[in-house]
Parts: sequence; C-alpha cells; structure tokens
Amino acid sequence: MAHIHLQDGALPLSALLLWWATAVILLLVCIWLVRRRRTTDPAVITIAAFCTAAAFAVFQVSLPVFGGVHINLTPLIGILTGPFIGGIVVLIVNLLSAAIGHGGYGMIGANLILNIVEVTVSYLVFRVLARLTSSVFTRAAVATVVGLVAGNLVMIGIIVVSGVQGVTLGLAGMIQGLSLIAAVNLGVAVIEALVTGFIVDRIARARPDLVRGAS
Amino acid sequence: MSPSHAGPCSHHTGPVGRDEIIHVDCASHRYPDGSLGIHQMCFSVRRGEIVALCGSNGSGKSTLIEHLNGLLTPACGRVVVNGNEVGAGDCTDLWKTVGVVFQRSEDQLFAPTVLDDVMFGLRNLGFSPEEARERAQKTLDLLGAGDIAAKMPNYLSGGQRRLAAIAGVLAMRPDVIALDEPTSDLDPRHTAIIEEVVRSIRERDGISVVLATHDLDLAARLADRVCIIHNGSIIAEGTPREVFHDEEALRNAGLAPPLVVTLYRDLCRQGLAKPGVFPVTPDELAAQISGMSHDPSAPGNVVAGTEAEYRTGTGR
Amino acid sequence: MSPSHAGPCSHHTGPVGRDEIIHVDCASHRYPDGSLGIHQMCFSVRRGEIVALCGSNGSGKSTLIEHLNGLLTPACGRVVVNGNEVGAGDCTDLWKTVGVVFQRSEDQLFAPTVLDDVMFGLRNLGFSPEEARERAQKTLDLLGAGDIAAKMPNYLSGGQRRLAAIAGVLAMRPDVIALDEPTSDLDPRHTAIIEEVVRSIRERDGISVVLATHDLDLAARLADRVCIIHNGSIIAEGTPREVFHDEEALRNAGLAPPLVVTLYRDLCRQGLAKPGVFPVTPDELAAQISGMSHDPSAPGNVVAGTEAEYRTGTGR
Amino acid sequence: MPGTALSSHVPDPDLISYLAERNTSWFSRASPWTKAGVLVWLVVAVTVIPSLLVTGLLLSVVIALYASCGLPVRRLAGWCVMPVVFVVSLVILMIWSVPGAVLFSLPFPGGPVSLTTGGLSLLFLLVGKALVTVIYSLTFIMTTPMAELSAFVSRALPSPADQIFLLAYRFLFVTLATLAAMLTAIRARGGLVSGVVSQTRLMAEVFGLLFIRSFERSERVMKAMQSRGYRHDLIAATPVTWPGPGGIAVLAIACCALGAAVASGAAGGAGI
Repeated sequence: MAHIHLQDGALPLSALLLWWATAVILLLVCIWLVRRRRTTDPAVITIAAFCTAAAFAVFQVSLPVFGGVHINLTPLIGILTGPFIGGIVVLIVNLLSAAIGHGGYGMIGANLILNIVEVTVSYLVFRVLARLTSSVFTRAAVATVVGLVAGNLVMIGIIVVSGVQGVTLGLAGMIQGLSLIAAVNLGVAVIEALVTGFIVDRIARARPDLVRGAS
Repeated sequence: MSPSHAGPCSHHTGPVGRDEIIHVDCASHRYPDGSLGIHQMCFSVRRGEIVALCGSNGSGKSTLIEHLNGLLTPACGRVVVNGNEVGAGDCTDLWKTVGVVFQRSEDQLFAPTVLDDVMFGLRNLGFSPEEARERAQKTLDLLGAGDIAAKMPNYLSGGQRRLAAIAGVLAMRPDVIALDEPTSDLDPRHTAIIEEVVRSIRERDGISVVLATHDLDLAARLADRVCIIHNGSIIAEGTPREVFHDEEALRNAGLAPPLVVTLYRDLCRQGLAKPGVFPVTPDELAAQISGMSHDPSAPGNVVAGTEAEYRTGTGR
Repeated sequence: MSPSHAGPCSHHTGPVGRDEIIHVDCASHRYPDGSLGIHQMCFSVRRGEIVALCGSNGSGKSTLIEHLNGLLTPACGRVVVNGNEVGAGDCTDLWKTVGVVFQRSEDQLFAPTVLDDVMFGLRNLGFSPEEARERAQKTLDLLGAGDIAAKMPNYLSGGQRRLAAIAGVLAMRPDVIALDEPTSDLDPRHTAIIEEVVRSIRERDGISVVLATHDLDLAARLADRVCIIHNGSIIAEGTPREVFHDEEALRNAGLAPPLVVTLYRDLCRQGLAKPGVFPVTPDELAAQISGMSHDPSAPGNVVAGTEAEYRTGTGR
Repeated sequence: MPGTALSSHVPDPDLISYLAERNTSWFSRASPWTKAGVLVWLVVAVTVIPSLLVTGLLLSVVIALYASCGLPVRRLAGWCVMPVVFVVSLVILMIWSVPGAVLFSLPFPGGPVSLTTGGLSLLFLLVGKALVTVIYSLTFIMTTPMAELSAFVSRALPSPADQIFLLAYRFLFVTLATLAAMLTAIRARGGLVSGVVSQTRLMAEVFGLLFIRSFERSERVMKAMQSRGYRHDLIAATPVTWPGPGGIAVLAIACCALGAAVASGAAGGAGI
C-alpha cells in the first residue's frame, strides 16, 4: 500500500524530473543485469509476465476488510521474482495502473523508486530469514512488513524533498501530516503482511520449486 | 409432453407450476459489452428431474445457469426459485437452494485441501467445524472419492477435480444442482463415473439436476427432458426421443444428432428399421434393428448385457 | 499390418525404417515428482500418414508428443527424427521438423494479434518481417481463418483459437504436426471443421499428423493407424478396424469402444451382422446391416448422403 | 463474453478493450505517438501551471474530447472516484491554515486550524489536475485498438521489458477472468464467511491460487514458445502510424503555448 497516491500535478516539475531520472537509472541497471544473466530464456520472460498480470489483477480487488483495502503485493513480487525482474514487473504494473487512473504518469518515477526499494528489501529479508526460521509464513510476513516500512520511509523522504505544490505547511507540519499517513499505511502493511504470508505459504506448499528455499 | 418450438414468450407466461422448483419466465440478459446472454428465455425445472440444456458453445447455457442461483439477475422477465422471485429481496439465500458446478473445476477449488473446500459451503450454512468436517467426508465417500479428502487440489486429475467440485456443492444438499459441461475434458472412463454420480444424485438424494452440455449422447443417456438452446432462447423441448429426432431444431442450433439417431435414419431409409420409433440409446437402436421379433417396448430385456456394461463404465 | 500387442521393447529395436520420419525406440521418461511419463515406448511415424494416439487422461500421450520435438529428452532409449538422434547435438533444430499444437490453445497464442502469433515461428525460421507476414496471412487464408488475422486472441471462440494455433505451426511447414486433444472442448460443429483441416494438412500439404485423443470416434474417422497407449507404453497398434475391435486392449487401456463397434457387436450377437467385417464408421456399419445385398467393400456408395453430411459439418 | 468487472470504481480492462476495438471516432485515427505526445504535454502542463482557471479549462477540454469520441460518460464518473479519493486523502491534511478568507476553524491542541478559501481552491486545483490526466489517459486507451497500443508500447520499452509487457498485457484478461471465476465460485457457495481473519485468509487463498495458476500457465506458454523456436523476440507486427502534419502542428502549438504561459507566469507571478 505504500504507493504514493499522488496524482499528476501535485509535485513540482523539477522533482518529477529528478525522480524519473533516478528511476530510469535503477531500471536500466535491472534490465542490464537481467540481460547479462540470461539472454533468451523464455522462462524468465513468461514467469515475470504472469507475475505482472496476477499482481495487477489482485490490485483490482478490494479486500472485504475495513471497508475495502487494496493491496499491491510489491513485496510478494520481490519474494517470487527477485529484485531485478521485480523492478521490471513493478514498472509495468505502474504503467498499467496509471493508464486506468491509479497514480499519475508523472508519479511513476517516484513510485518506481519506492517500489524497487520494497521489492529489494523484502527479497533480502526473506532470504536472510531462511537462516533463522523454517516457517515460510513468518519469513514472508516479516519481509513484507520490513519492505513496506522501508517503502514508507522512502515515500516520506520523496514528498518532503519535493514539497507538494501550493502547500505552505512548514517542514515540521508536513512531516507531522505524513507521519499520520505512514501510521495508517503501517496498519495496512500488517494486513498485507498476513495476506502475503498466507499466499507465499500456499504457493510453497503447492509448488515448492517456485519459492526459493521453501522446504 | 410433445416437442414444442417455443414461439413468442407470452405462450409460456403464467403461474408457476406446482412441482416446479425453478421457473424462468421470459428472462433476458445482455452483457455490458453488448453480447447476448439469454433472450426471452422460458425454462423450468421440476422436482427430482434431470433436465439437459443442449446448445453449441456460446448459445447461452452458462448464462442461464448463473441466473438460476442469483449470480446474475435478469434485465427483464423473472426467475422464480422455490416460490421466491429472484431479485425481490428474499433471494439472498438462493445459493442454498441451487448449487452450481462450473465448467472449469480448477477455478472452483480454492481451499488448501479437498476436505477444506467441501467444508466451505457447509461452514457458510452455519455448521460447526466438526459437523462440517464429518458431513464433507461423508459426501466425498458417497461419491467414491473419500481418498482424495486430504489432497491438494493442484495434484488431482481432471476427473478427481470434477468430483471434488461436485462434492462441494452436493454436501450443501441444495434442491437443484446445475452442472456446466461436466464431462467436456474427461476421458470415457471418467465420463462414466460422473454419469453414475449424476444418476445417484437424483435417485439417492432426490435432487433435481440441470445439465448443460453439447454432448447429445450424454444427454440421451441421462436426461428426462432436453431443452435445445440457441442464441439465448430455447428452440425445442421434450424427451430425448422427441427432441433428438427433430432434425430441423438440431440443425438450427448447430448441433449434430447423436450417432444412434444418424444410424437409425440411415437404416430407416434402407427399410431396416421401423420409422416412428425413435431410439436414442444404442440399446434401443439394437432392439429396433433386431426387429419386430422382440417387443420394442421392453428394450432392456433384449440387450441387458450392453446396459450392464454401460453401468460399470467399460462401455461408453 | 496385424494388431500387435507390443511386448518387451527389444521386439521393436532395430534400424529406422526408410519412410519413417520419427522413430521412438524403447524410450522412457519419468517426471521429477516420480510420476511415470512414458515407459519403454516404441513408436514411429511414416511420411504422410495420420497416426492416432489413443489413451485415457494421464496415459502418456502428451509426454510422448513432447519427446517428438525435443521439449523433453528420454532418460533412456532414443528418439530419431529425420535420421538425427534427439539429444545428440543435432537436435536443436527439431522444432523445425515437428510442430506441436498443444491441448490448451489459449496458452499457445501469446502474441497481441493472431497474425503476430502466426508470424512468430516464421521469424524464428529467419524470414523477414514482410515475408513472414505474407506467409502467415496465406496460411490463415488456407485454413479459412483469414478474417481473424487482426484479432486479439482474447476475443476468439474456442474453435477459432484452435485454428489460429494450428496456423502458427502449419505456417512453419514442418514435416510432422502433432495435435494434442484437438477437439476436447469443442462442440460438434467446430470439431468437424478441425477434422477437415487435419485431412487437408495431410492431403494438400503432405504433412504427417500425430493425433492424441481419447475420442475413438474421431480417431476412427481420421486415422490410418491407431496406437493404444496405456501407462506410458503402446499396448496395441494397427488400423482402426483392427484395434477398435480388440476388446481386451481397449478395456486394458480404460477406453470405451466407438459406438459403432458396440452396436456392431450387439448385432452380431443377434445374427444381424456378419462377424469378421469390423466396421468402424457409421457408414460402414450401415452398409454392413443393409447386409449382403450391397457390396461391403464399397460402403461409400451405399450411404453417400451421410458422408456428405459429415463433410459439411452438420453431421458429427 | 461475460464481463469481468471486479468493481465499478476500477475500469474493467475487458470493457476498455471492447470499446477500443470498436471506436471509430476522429481521435481513434490519430497516431499513437501524437496521443502519447499530448499525454506528456498534459502531465507537464498540470505540473507547471498553478492556475485554477487554466486547470478548469483543460479539464473541460479533456471531458469534451472524451464525450466527442462517443465513450460512456456515466461510467467515467465511477472511474474517477478512486483518483479523487487518492488526492483528497493526502491533501486533506495540507489544506489547513492556507492564507485566504477563513471559512471555519477547528480547535486543535497546538492552536486552532482554519479552512480558508485558499485551502479550498488548493483542494479543487489538485483534484482538477489529477482528473485531467486520468480522463485523457482513459480516452487514449479507449480510442486505440489493443493491437496498436501494445505495438506502440512494446516499441517504447527496452527488451526484455517489452517482452514482459506484451505477454503480461495479453494474459491480463485471462488472469482477470480466472480471478472473476474464482470469486463467482465463492459467491455461488454462500460468499465470504464472516470474521476478519477468515475473510483475509480466504482472499489470500484465492490470490495464492491465482499465482499458482499463473505459474502453471507460464510454463505452458513457455513450452509453446520453445516449440516454435523462441529466438527472435516476441514482436508486435501491427504497424504504428507516425504523427501526421496535423498532429505535429497541434503538438508544436501546444508546446509553444505552454512555454509562453510558463514564461509569463514566471514573470508575472502565479497567474489567476
């Protein structure tokens, strides 16, 4: 849920360009690494594509708890595909989301930065936890919470650095307001962690080959 | 009942019959993208009968089925189930009366194990976990699938999946079970098992069955009544004997007559079978050909062996 | 060729026949999860023939097909295609020789439009985009599906999807096309179209066809040779006439004999048909029954009407 | 085809592509490059223009464009709900104590906060800006046939992102239909059991199953690609037209106008 739900027109142009440039560099690194590691392996392409389609489909459903929560499963993408392919997957999910009005086009740059952080952090935490616990559910849930908290910190950083246009709130006031949002997001993160934990657990039981180090 | 080519809908409009558990009255439904679902559809299901809905792909069979348990509501016309009109407030419990087994059973099994899945509907009905578990296991046993209870749906074969999906609906003891293309991707052995299950659902449990299929041979073997559906309306209705010998209706609906009917027609043309008897199963046809030395009204005696073969699933 | 119950594999081991384009020699494959794919499988395809692989779900049909174009390699035994042994370095181009149309055609159409999809294999063969486009369009036209070229696969009916998938393989002009359950989810009208396409692939293009199916009626209508496959091995092989009257082999494989065969057997028992003729299509059976007044070796004359009906797809 | 709408507030991709396939309006004949150019221009414009009046003007132009293409106006209102909620949920915290005439004040521990006309116009401005690009984006995708759109996007992205996009886009509809079928099957057996934990758990089961289904499908697609000699990239051969003289002229004029507006705005303050 740590999508920056800022639509177009909220951030100043200089900030948009800064975040876009950063995101493009991160993406090029992802693409370069994917290309270098496996050049024409259709498995990489197809699995990434179906993760994208499934993640986007899930993003369209509102959970029937707390009046309808949408989850966007970036930590799950990280856990299943790793950080590099995950970066490409979140790019496409963001493009598709912007096309139907969920998040502005200009915001894709900023969203990508924090999504790549979420994907990478969740992936690493999930891998590292394998040494501490054998419970796939726990690993996935903790990885999700840590990933989403990291994403939230990045989000606050991005908004504070950019400043919302026309808002005259001081830095302290801005951070106060954003902390409130972060708190709400944290609540949602707990739900998303449970859901992700269940999903990864389910996948690991049905298809252990798909979750690295599941058994 | 004589074969009736349903004309304008008003012919059917009227009070709900006494033994009718489902009464669809001139219902129409169009999808948001403009494609036709059903159009002035009149259809009914009586207690304890097996009705086959026969039509080609896209003729409206599945749309009709989704109307029967309230997944869709008709844009005009009405659907009356157990005396309650769908969409009139009372119908939120429709899923208790009409159970649906969808065409793709793999999308229907969402719980981690088969037993959990069969328990799902029972828990929604208010059973305690223990009662639900017991009843779910009993239903699976009845279908001869007790051994798959603990399995994950992913690891089931197509036929087992179908049985699990049927168990999930049957456990809830609805008054009607609708099966959408229950045998479309199964081999003859599994088809025979599903056939036997459908028969037992009706005979042992007294549940009405609605069977959507494009396999007319299957319909001929199972159904008491057949409805030919085309472009969202029923264009012919009657017993298999009546409908499957109605060449024109089948041709209009884009369906091929069962093989038995084709053969019978050839044989009549050559004077080897008596016209006007209309066999629909191989047994009846064989009895026909073996001719007039046997009593054609008792075909079971003539080919008892074949019939037995059918029941055990070695025959088709 | 007489029906042969394949015994130990060594019976078949030997040099590749001169007109054999595919020669599978005692090949075995087991999946990582321990389930059996094929076991001591011996199988061959000759130039220009239609071979039907008949078996129940899970008998090993699909596994064998995936061996034919190198998606799988046998753990032991060998697969020789066009004189080259699979897995011996030369087989990377196997996909050019053997085209596979998979059971789920929707998963085989992965490009944005049908034309893009048919072009995919051609581009991989080294055709320029222009040549590929022209050839793809021509193939679609040949199959009578030229009008769906610009469509998205999502919006195709089941039958159109199957045609598009066949076009994608046919455009590449392989020597063999393998079709896995090509009609399992199609209604009779679309089944008839696919049947006609299979005939024309062989007759017009001279391409051998391997047809995996559990529909023995379909196999009886199309195949020159039938292999009954069970538990990963071929347990009977011969012409449809020979194999489909081999009750024991069919029973072992869990298959039901075609309806025509069942009827014929009943009629023989009653002395209404001559034993030892073994009809496999309704035409032949009708000719049989109409008896000895017609020449049984020319069944086409007797029931030309029925045959014509079949071709146009109104019959099944 | 049965619709796969999962919510009236989320545009249904099935309906969008259905409308796109059949749209024959004047705008559907424009080059995707022109349409994309306009999109970029709009994103920049709403970013740099601080004027409520200009934003309102842009919004009316975009709505007029949407309507003139014969697209469903009533559905648009439902689709705009989520973007508005997104904007409001963030900005609601930041519109207090903005300079301007005070409308009302609320007591607050650190001193009262007040809503002013300035704060209210800020809210309208940000909502308006958001809707400009949302509505234009929907117009864009609903007037461009899917084959052309995917060919366009695949040319704009580097490999393998283009490959992943093409496949994901192709199978998005299938995945959504699978998800809808699962949710239908749940409704057919009485819907969701009450209780937050069991509901969350059930939805997780469904999502997990969706991912497993997707993996199985990806394996079948991979086999199909390999068996046709996967080597050349998956391509979208549908031709993508280049901008015509009209399109180039529109873009050029729009850029000049924006440049002039920004220059005058920078010189003369924040405009109206």
